[in-house]
Amino acid sequence: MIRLEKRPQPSRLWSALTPVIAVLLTMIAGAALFAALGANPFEAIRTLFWDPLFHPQFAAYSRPQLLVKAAPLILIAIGLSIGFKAGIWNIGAEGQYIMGAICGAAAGLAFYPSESPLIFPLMIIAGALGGWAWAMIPAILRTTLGTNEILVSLMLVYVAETILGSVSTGLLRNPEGMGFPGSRNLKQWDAAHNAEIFAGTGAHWGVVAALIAVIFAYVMLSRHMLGFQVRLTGEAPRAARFSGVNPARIVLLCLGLSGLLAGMAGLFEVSGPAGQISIDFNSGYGFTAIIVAFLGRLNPIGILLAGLLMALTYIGGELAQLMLGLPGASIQLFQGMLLFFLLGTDVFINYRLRFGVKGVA
Amino acid sequence: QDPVTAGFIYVGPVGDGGWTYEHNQGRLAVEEHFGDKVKTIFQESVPEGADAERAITQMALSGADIIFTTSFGYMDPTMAVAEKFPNVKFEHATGYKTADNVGVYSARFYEGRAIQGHIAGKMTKTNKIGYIASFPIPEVIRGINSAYIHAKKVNPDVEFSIIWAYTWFDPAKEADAARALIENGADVILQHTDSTAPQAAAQEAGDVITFGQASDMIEYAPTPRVSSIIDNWAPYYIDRIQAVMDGTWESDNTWDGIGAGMVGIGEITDAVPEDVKAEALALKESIASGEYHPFTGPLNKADGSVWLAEGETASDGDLAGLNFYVEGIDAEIPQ
Amino acid sequence: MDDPLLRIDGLTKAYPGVIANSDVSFDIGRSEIHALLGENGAGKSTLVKMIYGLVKPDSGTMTLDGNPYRPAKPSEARQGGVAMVFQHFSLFDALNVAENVALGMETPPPMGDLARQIREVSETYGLPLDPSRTVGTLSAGERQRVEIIRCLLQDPRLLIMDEPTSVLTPQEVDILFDTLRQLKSEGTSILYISHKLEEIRALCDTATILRRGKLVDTCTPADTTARELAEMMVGTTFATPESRATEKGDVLLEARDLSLPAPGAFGTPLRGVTFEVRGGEVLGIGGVAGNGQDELLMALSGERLSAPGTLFLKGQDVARQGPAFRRAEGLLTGPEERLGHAAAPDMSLTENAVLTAALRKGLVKSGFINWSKTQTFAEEVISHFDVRTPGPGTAARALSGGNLQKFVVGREIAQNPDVLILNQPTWGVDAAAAAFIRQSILDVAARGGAVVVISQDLGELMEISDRFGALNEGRLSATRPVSDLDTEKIGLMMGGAHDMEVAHVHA
Amino acid sequence: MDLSSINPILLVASIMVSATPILLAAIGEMVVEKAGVLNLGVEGMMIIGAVTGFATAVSTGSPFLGFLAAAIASAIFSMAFGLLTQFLLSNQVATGLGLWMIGLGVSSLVGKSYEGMKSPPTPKLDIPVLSDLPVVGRMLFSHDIMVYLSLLLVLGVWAFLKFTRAGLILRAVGESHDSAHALGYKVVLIRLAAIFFGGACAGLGGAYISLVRVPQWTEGMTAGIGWIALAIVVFASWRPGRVLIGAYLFGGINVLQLNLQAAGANVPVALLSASPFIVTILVLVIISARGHHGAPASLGRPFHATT
Ligand SMILES: Nc1ncnc2c1ncn2[C@@H]1O[C@H](COP(=O)(O)OP(=O)(O)OP(=O)(O)O)[C@@H](O)[C@H]1O
Ligand SMILES: Nc1ncnc2c1ncn2[C@@H]1O[C@H](COP(=O)(O)OP(=O)(O)OP(=O)(O)O)[C@@H](O)[C@H]1O
Ligand SMILES: [Mg+2]
Ligand SMILES: [Mg+2]
Repeated sequence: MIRLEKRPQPSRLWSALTPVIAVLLTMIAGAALFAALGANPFEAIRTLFWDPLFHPQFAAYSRPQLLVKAAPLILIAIGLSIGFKAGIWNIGAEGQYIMGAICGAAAGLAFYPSESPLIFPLMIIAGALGGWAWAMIPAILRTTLGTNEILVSLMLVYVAETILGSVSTGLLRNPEGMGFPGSRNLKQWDAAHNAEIFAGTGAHWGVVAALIAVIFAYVMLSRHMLGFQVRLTGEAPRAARFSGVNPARIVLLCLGLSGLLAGMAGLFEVSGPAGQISIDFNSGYGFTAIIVAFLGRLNPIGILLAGLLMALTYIGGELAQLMLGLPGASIQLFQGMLLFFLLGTDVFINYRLRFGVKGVA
Repeated sequence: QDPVTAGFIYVGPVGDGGWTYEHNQGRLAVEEHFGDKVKTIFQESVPEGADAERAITQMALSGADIIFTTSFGYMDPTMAVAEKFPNVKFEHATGYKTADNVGVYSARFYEGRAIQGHIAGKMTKTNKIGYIASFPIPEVIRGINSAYIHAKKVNPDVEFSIIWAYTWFDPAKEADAARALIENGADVILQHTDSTAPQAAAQEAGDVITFGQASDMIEYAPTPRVSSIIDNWAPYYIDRIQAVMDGTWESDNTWDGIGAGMVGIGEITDAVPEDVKAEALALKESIASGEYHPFTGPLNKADGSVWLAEGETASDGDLAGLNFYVEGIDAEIPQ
Repeated sequence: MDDPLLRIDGLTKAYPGVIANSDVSFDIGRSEIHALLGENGAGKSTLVKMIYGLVKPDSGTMTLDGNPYRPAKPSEARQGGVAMVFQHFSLFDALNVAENVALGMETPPPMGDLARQIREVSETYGLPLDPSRTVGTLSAGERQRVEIIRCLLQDPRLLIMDEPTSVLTPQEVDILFDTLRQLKSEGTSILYISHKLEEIRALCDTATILRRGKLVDTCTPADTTARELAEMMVGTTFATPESRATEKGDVLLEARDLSLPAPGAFGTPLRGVTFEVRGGEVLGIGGVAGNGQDELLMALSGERLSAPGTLFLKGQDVARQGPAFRRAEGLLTGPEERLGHAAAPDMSLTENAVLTAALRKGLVKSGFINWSKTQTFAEEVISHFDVRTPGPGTAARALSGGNLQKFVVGREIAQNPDVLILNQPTWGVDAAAAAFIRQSILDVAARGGAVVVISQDLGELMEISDRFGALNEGRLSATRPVSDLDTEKIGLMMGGAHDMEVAHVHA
Repeated sequence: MDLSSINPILLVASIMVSATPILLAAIGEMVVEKAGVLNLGVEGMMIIGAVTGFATAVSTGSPFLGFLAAAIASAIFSMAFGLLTQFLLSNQVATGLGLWMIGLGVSSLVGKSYEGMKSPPTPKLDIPVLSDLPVVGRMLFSHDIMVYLSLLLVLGVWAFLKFTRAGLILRAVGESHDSAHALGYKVVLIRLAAIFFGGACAGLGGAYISLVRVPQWTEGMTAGIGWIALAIVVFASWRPGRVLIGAYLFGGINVLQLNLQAAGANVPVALLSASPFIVTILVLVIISARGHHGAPASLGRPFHATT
C-alpha cells in the first residue's frame, strides 16, 4: 500500500522541483495528445516551446510578443496571488480588467484630440481606479455582509461584459467609425498610445508595470508587515486577528490591489496591443491569470516565470495552429494539463510517499 | 513556380455553420479551383483584440502572398500589419479602410433581406415578425430596415419585435431569443446571427417559419426554414487570388450583391405558396438586374423626418453608416 | 487474571521517529475499571485507537473474550462490543443529538425509536439530554453525555474513555463516576484514561502505566498516592513551585460590566463580566470549557471590541482599541488554541515571533520587518524557555504540543508584560513543562505584573492564583481570595452560583 | 411596449426548459458541497456532458443514450478532480478551475466533428389527460422526461439527505471530517462518491443544453451556466428545496428579460441582458445579510487521515 505522510516542514527541494516535473509530465502527456491528433509529437512540442524563441523566421517577431502577452497575465496574476494568499478568492479579474480598460480609455477619449503629455498618465490612473472600483463591489459586500466574493466577482464579469458591449456600440463608439462598434483607435493617437518604450522589444509600459508589480509584491510579501499580515490571514485567520490584523482591511486591500492591477492591465492592453475598446476586447486574461498565479505557486518570481511560460504556450500554440494545423482547443487543454500536473505533484512539498503495509486501518 | 500562398484569418471556428463556415467554404473552393497552384493556410477563432495583429503578422511572416481577414474587428490590425509588409496583399472583409496593399470587400445582404421581408409579410398570420439582431451596427440596421420595408409593403399591419443578442454566434442565446419572440406571438423569425439554434426552436414550436442566415441551413427545410441568404465568397476569392498570380492585383473596394453572386438566395421551399414564391423570385430578379433598389423613396426615418423622396434611392455612403430605423419600426436602437 | 475480557499481547506501533507503543501487554478484567496512565505522548491514545480499530498495530495480538480480536475498522470493534469516548470530541455541531448518536451506532433504529431510547437511557443513568437539540448549542458536559449515551446504547462490554473529565465540573464528574460504577455493576469493563490522579484513585480498580510507549508498571491506585503515581509516570521526582510574591500594586486591568454577543452560531455571549487585577497579583478564572473562556480572552486581547467604558488598562479606556494598541500598552495574551490561534501552523518560529512581538520588540521599522533581529528574539525565547526544536526556522506545527506551548507563553513573557492573560497555559502539557510554565507565570507577578490565568485545571488555579472567579455561561462570578475557598465552593461557583449563599439554598 | 403580447403559458413552459440544466447541475453540486467538497469545475463537467451527450445521441440516434453517456462521461471526468483533491490533497479552488479549463479544451476537441449537426429530438412526455388539460397541460405537463427527472432528483436528494442513513453520513462527513473519520467512516470514499454524483448531474445538465435547450453542439456552449449553478447552491443555503427555487428564479429572469425585449419594453437592452447576473448578486447579498449561511463546516478543507 502507498500512503502519504505529512512532512513536519514543507520541503524546499520539492518546492523547486515540482514545477520542473510538472512541465516535463505535461510535455509527455501533451506529446501523446498531439500524436493522437495526428501531428508529429516532437515537432509539436518543438513548435510550442522552441520555435517562438528560436525559429529563424518567427523568433525575431515572437520573442518580443512573449512580453506583450505575458505582461497582462503577470500583472493580473500578481494581484490575484496576494489575495489568494490571504484566502480571498477574486476570480472576477476579467471584469476588473474590462472596467479598467473602459474607464482608462474613456478618461483619455474625453480629451481627444489633445496631445497633452498628461493624457496617458491620467488614463493609467483612471484605468487602475476603474478596476479597483469594480473589485470594491465584492470587497465591500464581503466585509459588510459577508457575501461570497467568488460568486459576486464572477457575476460581475458578465455584467462588465454587457457594459463593454454597450459602450462599444454607444458611449465610446468612434464617431468617425461609420457606425461600427468600437472606440477610436488609441494607437493612432500619440498622446494615448501605450507604445513600445524601445522599438522592437515588445516592452511597452505594461511590461514595465508588470516588472514593478513583481518586485513590489516580492518585497511586500517577504519584508513588509502588510505582506506578513496577508500571509498570516491566509494561513491562520484566527492567529491573524489575534495578532491585530483587521480582516476587513485585508479583504479591501487584497481585492482592491488585484482590481487595481487588473484595471491597469486592461488599460495598457487597450491603449497598446489592442488599440481600441471593442465588443470582444477582453480575451480571457483575467481567467488565465488565475492559472498563472497557481502555476507560479502564488510567489511573485514564480508568477513571473509562469506568465512567461504561459505566454510561450500561447504564442507557440498559435504557431502550431498555423504551421501544423493543430486545433486551438488542444492548446487550452495543454495549459489545463500543466495546471493539473502541478497541483498533483505539489503534494510532495508537504507530504512524502510511504510504501508498505504499515499504517492507518 | 512557387504556389501562391493564401491565408485566411477567421473570427470563429470553421464549424460554426455560419459566417466562418462560409468563408472556409470559399477557401476550399479556392483549393479546388487552383489545385496545387495555391497553398492555403488559415487560423480560426482569432479574437478581434490584441491577438489579431499577431496572428496576421505571423501569417505574413510565414510567407503568405495574400491574406483575407474576415471580420470587421480586424480592420485596424490589418492596416497595421499591411504597413509592415508592403509586398503582401491584404483583403479585409466588411471594413472601410484601404491602402495600396489593402482592399476591402463586403456583400449587400440587405438585398436578400428585402426578399425575406416580402415572404415574411405575406406569410405571417399573427402579423408579428421576430428579428434576432446581433449588434447595433449599420450592417444589421440595414437588414432590419430592408426587411421591414418589404414586409410592410405587402402587409400594412405587420409589426417587428427585435431582440438584440449582442453576439454573432451563441446558440444558447439565439435559441432563447427565438423562443421569447415566439412566446410574444411572432410566427416568422428572421435572424442576423449565425447558428441554427433559432431554426431548431422554431421547429419545436411548430407553425413558425424562419430563414437561413449566412449558410443555407437546408437541414431545416422545408419548414421552418423556407429560404435563406447565403454568403458566397468563393468567386471573389478565386478572382482576387488569380489577380495575385497574374500580378494584376490592386486595392479595391468591393460591395457586391445578388447580381454579382456574392449574396445567394437559398431555395424557396414549397411551404411558401406558389404565388408568393413567384413574387419573391421576381423581386430577386429585379434587384439582381439593378432595376430595383431596396431602399427607394418615399421613405421616412423613424422620427418622421424625410429620408428619401419619392423615387430617390439611398446612396452607398448613406447605407454604409446607416444608424436609424425607418418610419414604422416602433423601437429604439440600443446604445 | 484467569479470564480477562480483553488480553493485549505485545502490541507495538511505530510512527516515523517515535515508537508510540512498544511491546505493550496487559489484561482488562471483567467488570473492571482499568486506568491507563502516562505523560503526554506516552502512547495512551494510540493504544486505545488500536483497540478501537482506528489504528492497525505493527505487531502484537489482542484476544477479546477468548477469541482473537483484530478490528480492521471501528465498526468491527463496535460489533465486538467495544465502545469509545474520544479525547477530542467526535461530534458534529450542526447535527442534532439523535443524529450524532445514530452516526456512532452500527444499526441504529429509526429516528423516532432512537429518540425514545436516548431519553430512556439518559434518564436511567441520570444524564438528561434532549435528542432534538443541535449539538453545537450544548455545553461541554452535555456534549460528553452525547458521546457516553452513544456508547451506552450499544450495550458495550468494554467502554473506553480517553480523558473524559477534563471538561467537567466537579459535580458533573461525580455524576459520571456514578454512571461508570453503575455500568461496572452491570458487568461492563471500562478502560479509563486521565491525567487527574485523584480521580483515578477514587474510581479505578487497576492502573497500567505507560512511559514513552512502554508499559512500566501496574498497580492498584487506591493503595498508591498520587505523588507515587506521578513519579511512576515521569520516572523522576519533581519540584513544587516557589512561593509567590505578596506585595500587591495598583489596579492594572479592570473590566466593568463587559458584555459581548456570541461570536458565531455556536459561541457563548459574555454577560456583564466585571473584575480587576492588581500588579503582582494572579487572578485565576475557572469554569467548564465552553462557558466563555475563549470569548473572554478575545475580548481582553482586543480581537473583539466591547463598548466604551468596559475595559481599562492602567486606568486608560482600551475597550475600543485593537490588539496592537493593547500590546503596545503592555497587555499581552496567550489564547488556548496553540495551532491556528496563538501561532500560525505553517509559519516558522521566527515568523511566529513577529505575530505578537513586532511592536514591543521593535522588530518592524516603518513597516519593514527586520528578520535578523526577529530571529535573534525567537532564539532567545527558545533558549530561555527550553523549547526543544532544531531551530527558529522550524514550522510551528512541527513542534510537539508542549514545546509549542512553551514557545507561545515564552514569546509573551519575554516581552515583559504589565498585564499577562493566558487561557489554558498548560493544557495537554506534561508535568515537567507545566511546572516550568507555572513558575514563569509567577515570575511575571513577582516582577509586579498583573496576571489573569483562565484554566479548567482547578488544581493549577489553586496553586498559582491569589484570587479566583468562575465563568458560567459567559458570566463571571464575584472573585474571591483562594485562601477562602474549598473544592465544594469552587464547584458551586463553576456550576453557576453567582452568589454562594444562594447556591447553598439550591444545593 | 405591449406586455400583453407575452404568452404566459409558453413563458412558464420555457422557464422550465431554461431552468432545468441549472437545476440539474446545482443539485449535484449541492450534494458535493454537503460532503464538504467545493468543486468549482461544474462548468467544465457540464460541457463534457454536453458534448458527450450530443455525440452519443447523434451517433446512436437515441437522446436517452445521449443523456446516459453524458452522465457517465462527466462523472468519470469529475474523478480527475476527485483524485487530485482527495488523494493528492490539492487545493480545491485551483483544481476546480483546472477542471473547468480542461473540460473546455477536451470538449471542443471532441466536438469538432459534431459542429453544425442536428440531434435527434428528445420526445415530449405525452401524459394522457394531464397534457390535454387546458393551460396547465401545455404549461406543466408536456415537457420532455428530463424536466420531470430533474424535479424527481431534487425530491430524491431531499429525501436522501433527510431520511436515509447514507444521507446522514454524507452530511456528517461534510460537517466534520475528523469526527467522521474517528467514527470509522471512509471520508475519502464518501467524498469521491459525492463528487461522482455531482459529475453525473452536471453531465445531465450539460446534455440537456446540447440536446434539448439549444439543441446542437458548439464550443463553449454552456456559457457560464455552471457558474450560475454554483451561485444557486449558496443562494439555496445548501437546501434542496431552495435549489429548486433558485434555479427556477434564475431561469425565469433569463427568459423574462428576453420576453421583455421582444415585447419592446422601455428598458435599456444592456440592463436587461445583465439582469440575471445582477439579480443573482442581489439575492446573494440578501441571503448573506440575513446571516446564517448553513455552509457545511468542512467545506473546501482538505482531509488527510493522521491517526
Ligand atoms: N498519526 C501520528 N503520526 C505520527 N506520530 C504520532 C501519531 N499519532 C501519535 N503520534 C505520536 O505517538 C506518540 C504517542 O501519542 P499518543 O497520542 O498515543 O499519546 P498520549 O499518551 O495519548 O498523549 P496525551 O496525553 O497527550 O493524549 C506521540 O509521540 C505522538 O507524537
Ligand atoms: N500527525 C503527526 N504527523 C507527524 N508527526 C507528528 C504527528 N503528531 C505528532 N507528530 C510528531 O511527534 C512528536 C510529538 O508530538 P506530540 O504533540 O504528540 O508531542 P507530545 O509527545 O505530546 O509532547 P508534549 O508533551 O510536548 O505535548 C512531534 O515531534 C511531532 O512533530
Ligand atoms: Mg501531546
Ligand atoms: Mg492522548
